[in-house]
Amino acid sequence: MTTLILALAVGAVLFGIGLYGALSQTNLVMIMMGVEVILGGAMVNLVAFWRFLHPEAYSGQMFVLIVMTVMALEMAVGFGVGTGRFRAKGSVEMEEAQDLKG
Amino acid sequence: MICGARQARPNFFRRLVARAQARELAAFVVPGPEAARVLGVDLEAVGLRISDTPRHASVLLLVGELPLGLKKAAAVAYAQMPRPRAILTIGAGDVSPLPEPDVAARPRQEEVATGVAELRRLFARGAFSPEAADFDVDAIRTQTEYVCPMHPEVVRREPGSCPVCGMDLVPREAAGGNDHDAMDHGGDGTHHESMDHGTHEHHDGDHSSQGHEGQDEAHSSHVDMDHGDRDEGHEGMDYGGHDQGGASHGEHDHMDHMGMEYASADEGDSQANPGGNGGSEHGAHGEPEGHDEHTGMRHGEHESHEHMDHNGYGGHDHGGHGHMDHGDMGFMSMVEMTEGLPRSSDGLQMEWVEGVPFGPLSPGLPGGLTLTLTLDGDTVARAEAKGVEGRPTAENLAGPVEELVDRLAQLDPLSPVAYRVLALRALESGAGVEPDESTAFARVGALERERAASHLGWLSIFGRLLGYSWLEDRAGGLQISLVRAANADEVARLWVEAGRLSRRVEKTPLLRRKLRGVGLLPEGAEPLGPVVRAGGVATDVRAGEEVYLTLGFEPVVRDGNDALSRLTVRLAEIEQSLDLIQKAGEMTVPEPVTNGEPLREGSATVETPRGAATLRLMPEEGAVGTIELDEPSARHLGLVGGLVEQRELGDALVGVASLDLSPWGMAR
Amino acid sequence: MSALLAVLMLLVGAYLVAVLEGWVSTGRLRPAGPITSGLALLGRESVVPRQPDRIFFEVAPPLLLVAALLAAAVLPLSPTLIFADLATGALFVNAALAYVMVAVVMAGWGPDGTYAMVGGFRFLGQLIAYSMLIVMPITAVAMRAESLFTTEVVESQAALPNAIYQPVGFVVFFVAAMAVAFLPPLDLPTAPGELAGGIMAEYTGWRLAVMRLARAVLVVTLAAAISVFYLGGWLGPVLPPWAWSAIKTLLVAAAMLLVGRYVPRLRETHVLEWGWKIGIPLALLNIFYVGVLLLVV
Amino acid sequence: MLQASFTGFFGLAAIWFAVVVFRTHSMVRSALALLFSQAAIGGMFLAMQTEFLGVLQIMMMATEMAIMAIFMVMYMMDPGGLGGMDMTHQKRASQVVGVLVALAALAVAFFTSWGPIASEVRPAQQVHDLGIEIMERSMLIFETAGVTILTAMIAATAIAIKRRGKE
Repeated sequence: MTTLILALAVGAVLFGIGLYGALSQTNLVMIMMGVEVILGGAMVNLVAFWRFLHPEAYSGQMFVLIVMTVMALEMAVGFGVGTGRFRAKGSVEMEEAQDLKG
Repeated sequence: MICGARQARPNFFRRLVARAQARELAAFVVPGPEAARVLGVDLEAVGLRISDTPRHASVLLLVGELPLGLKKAAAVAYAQMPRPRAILTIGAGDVSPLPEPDVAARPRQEEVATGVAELRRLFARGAFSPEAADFDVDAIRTQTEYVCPMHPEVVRREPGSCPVCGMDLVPREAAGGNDHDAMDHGGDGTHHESMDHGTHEHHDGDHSSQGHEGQDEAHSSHVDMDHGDRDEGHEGMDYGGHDQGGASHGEHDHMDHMGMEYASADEGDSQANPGGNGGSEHGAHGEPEGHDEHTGMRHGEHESHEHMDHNGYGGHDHGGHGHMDHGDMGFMSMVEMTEGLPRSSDGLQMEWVEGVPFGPLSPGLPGGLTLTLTLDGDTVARAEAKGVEGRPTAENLAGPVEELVDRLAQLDPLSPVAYRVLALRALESGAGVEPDESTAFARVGALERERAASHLGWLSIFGRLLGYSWLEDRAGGLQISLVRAANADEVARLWVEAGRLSRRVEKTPLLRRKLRGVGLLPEGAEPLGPVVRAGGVATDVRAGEEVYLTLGFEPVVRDGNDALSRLTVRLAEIEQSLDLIQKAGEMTVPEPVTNGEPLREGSATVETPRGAATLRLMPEEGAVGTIELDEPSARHLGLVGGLVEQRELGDALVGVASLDLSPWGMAR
Repeated sequence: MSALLAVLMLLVGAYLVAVLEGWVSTGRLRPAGPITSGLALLGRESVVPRQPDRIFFEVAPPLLLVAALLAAAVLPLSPTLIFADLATGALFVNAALAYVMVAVVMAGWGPDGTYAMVGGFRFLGQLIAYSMLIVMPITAVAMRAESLFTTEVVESQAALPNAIYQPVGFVVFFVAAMAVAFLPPLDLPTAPGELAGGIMAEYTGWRLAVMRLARAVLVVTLAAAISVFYLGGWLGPVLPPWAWSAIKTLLVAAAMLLVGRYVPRLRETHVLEWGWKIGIPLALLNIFYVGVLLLVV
Repeated sequence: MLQASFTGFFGLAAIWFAVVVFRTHSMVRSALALLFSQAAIGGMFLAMQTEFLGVLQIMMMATEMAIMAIFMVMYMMDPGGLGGMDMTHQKRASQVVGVLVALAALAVAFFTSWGPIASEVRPAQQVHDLGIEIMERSMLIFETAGVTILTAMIAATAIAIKRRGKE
């Protein structure tokens, strides 16, 4: 039980930190880092649930694999957009992305 | 005791280490290994390992008479070599500002061998010594100037804030700081000094942590502490090409230094007194070994001041921007900040580092050649090349006629014979005499021997640059045996080997792929010698000399105009030259044939290994008055820029090397 | 006990590789060379550049060493002579080797020197070009063994070593291994002629000693990996298993060291181009081919 | 107990590095801090006997974060963070949000009654089973993920490359 709670706690804290980062950073890449931390927290929870609640159901691990894929996806797309914007505007700062507002 | 002994009391372990070090001598050669080979000295044979960087060398090896520029560079390189270190000279005279050499040998193989053996003994005995002196000369210092990160035109001697935008000015090494860089490391004292004050004030807390180190040195202990503290902060302070300095500083949770690094630059003693650096080395990550290690380490830190000069430049760009501080100037738009900065061709700028010096002691280039590159990541954005500094110019060649030949011959140690012949011909054309058949043949032999040797030497350097160690060794060995060759028969033997070499090189896998298309010359470029012949143009002075024609000379021509074709041209010319030597039979340069006539105006052109060189002599009351000398390398110098820009670093270097510039043939 | 022996063997291997390297570079075979040069380095002062990223600068050499050691930990010298026989051994090798790259990048960034920085960036730039060529061939090997246990991978080659069973994978992996160990002609991060040592240029004294040791261990590890994945590791007649592993590993290491002497360094553009356009398709093809063999044969 | 302590250790490491990511001014450092944070998460997986995922995580993150570092160096003009310029906005708000969410999640973690705790799992068996799972029951999901990431990569490249005809 202790391990489960421990892991969940870690996951929760990571989630909080990541959220703070994603919200507070002005640089695209730093925001992506925030998201990565959030996903990391999520993965910890998933693994903890799988291991301590349903080790027989491998869809739990499957889920984690999918999350990893999502992380890679997020990187690929994020950097794609970032590079495009960097070419166009010479910066990936959110403060300078006001023109993206609707 | 050797001149660069490490400060420590010898004990059993140290004696053991010293003996090991004596067996593992790694030499950093100034101006470069090729200089030794030209003198017919084989360094590998006497058991010296040639090191690419002074950082990994234990012996500074000076070959031949060095001009001031190279001596300075050598001093910086020496300062960068970790102790214990020694100096060995081969045929070099006065080496100041360097300390007295431990062993001085004359340029003969056996003397060098004995010299190295002697050096090993000295090393084994005196590698560690309590009274080791410190090495500190002006050559390893530079001026700091303060520049506004956003307005490069604003440059001040004193720290302060920019009159235009009010931002703090950022320190950087003054231009010309690169003049005395060994390889990439420039001397830098002031840069460090300028930091001391602020960090000093902010490190009082650390005194206790380093005090006990201080106790070990009786009087200087207090100084030690201060300097230690300074350096601790100083690490965080400076403006590196990519400034993690500031970051590590930030990690040390004294962010409040941000404003302090522009403190007064008047504390020269911190440069002179290495003590504190040891202190800081200790404070930084407590070496367990106590005092001895400490004294060793302090020199370590001390030398680290002469290090990474160019980052002052890169820093001026990056660090500069990094420096502006969000707090007091509202949001700083990165777009605005990056405006006016040079952009790379693809619009995606990687780390932009200005003024990275390759040379004068860069391993892949002929010693003395300085290539100053502006790097965008690993792409070359801008480049300028520079020859040896302090080399005699045409003016100080004027003088009595008798010495002219020798003076000219000393001009370029890489091709003395060609210059000697050049002088002889000029004099003769002035005197209106023609050398007889045998003399002419002898000169041809000598010239061609030098050409072949020079090409082989180039091949060896080129192999080093390409990371093709077999070629490096083989070509170097051939060059040495050719320089030593006494008569035409030995040359005949070498001719066979040279043939094998070139066949082997032509067949080397990947070599063609690597060289093809590299170093293409722009339209309208007018190179000389092998470079132009590699462009499919049969331009060769020799083709117009009947001596050569009687020997059945045909200029070697290849198409492609790139590094590959230059390589093949030179390979072919090596064989051709060796063949010509055998036909000529003689290989000596006789004294000038004069008919006692007073010197009249004369001029001559000789095909040196690097292309046609022209000399014009104007007499002035019996002596040589004015001299006009037109050298190939000086012409080729202008081609460098076009070769390297927007090239990947490695390709750029290959392109430059393929020109076979002689750093001695272009200093003006 | 066996774990201890495995470590011991690894260190001996590293020593022999160091001897080999000296022999290749200087042409003189000096069995005691590594000892003296090691002592000499320890006795020299270790200079710290003027404004390093101190953490990176200090961490990089040990990290390189640790990464190499971790990769070696799952490679068996004999059925019993293995430090840790993981259920994910083959994958673990990849994971450990990935940190070689991290260490090199740190070493390039840490000393705050342009030469080192360019070296680090070069290695990072080639990342996909070679790391994919490490992963994919190992995948094919694991497919044949139907297991990620390195021991089972070896046993799966009892009939026929993978070098013959899937030669394409073998070649690709060999080249990629040389790129990971930045051995000539793929020594772009160090590039002695161009960058005067690149990532190693700023390290001196004992730090340099650690760096060189790490490099030697890395070479041994990769050689061992090749012999385990493709040359049937300990399998062989007459001699005891560990001897076979040792012989194969050393031969592979010698080959890796010798190639570079007779070939010029590759251009960075070529490394990238060939890695992407030739290497990766080949590796995929190899996987497909092995799959077909497994299903049909 | 051993398991709990290991999990806790790696958990703390993960958290600490995650904090460093947003504390340091050096971009390269934050990228590598994130790498080590993720690697520590992989360590937690290992501690929780999820061997395959752990190793996979450790491996993938090394590559991912290194790439992130190189992009940082490219985008930022002060990758070393010398200037220590503050690159955050709405700091207060985000801190509050972060803390609140974390607390909420913690509350859930502590006050939910998670049913019975499962016993040991065998890694060796696990890798095999996971493979079966991927290739049988979840095959569709897995393939979908694969195709998706491929599409995304192509799309990203398409966005990133230089426009034809422009300058």
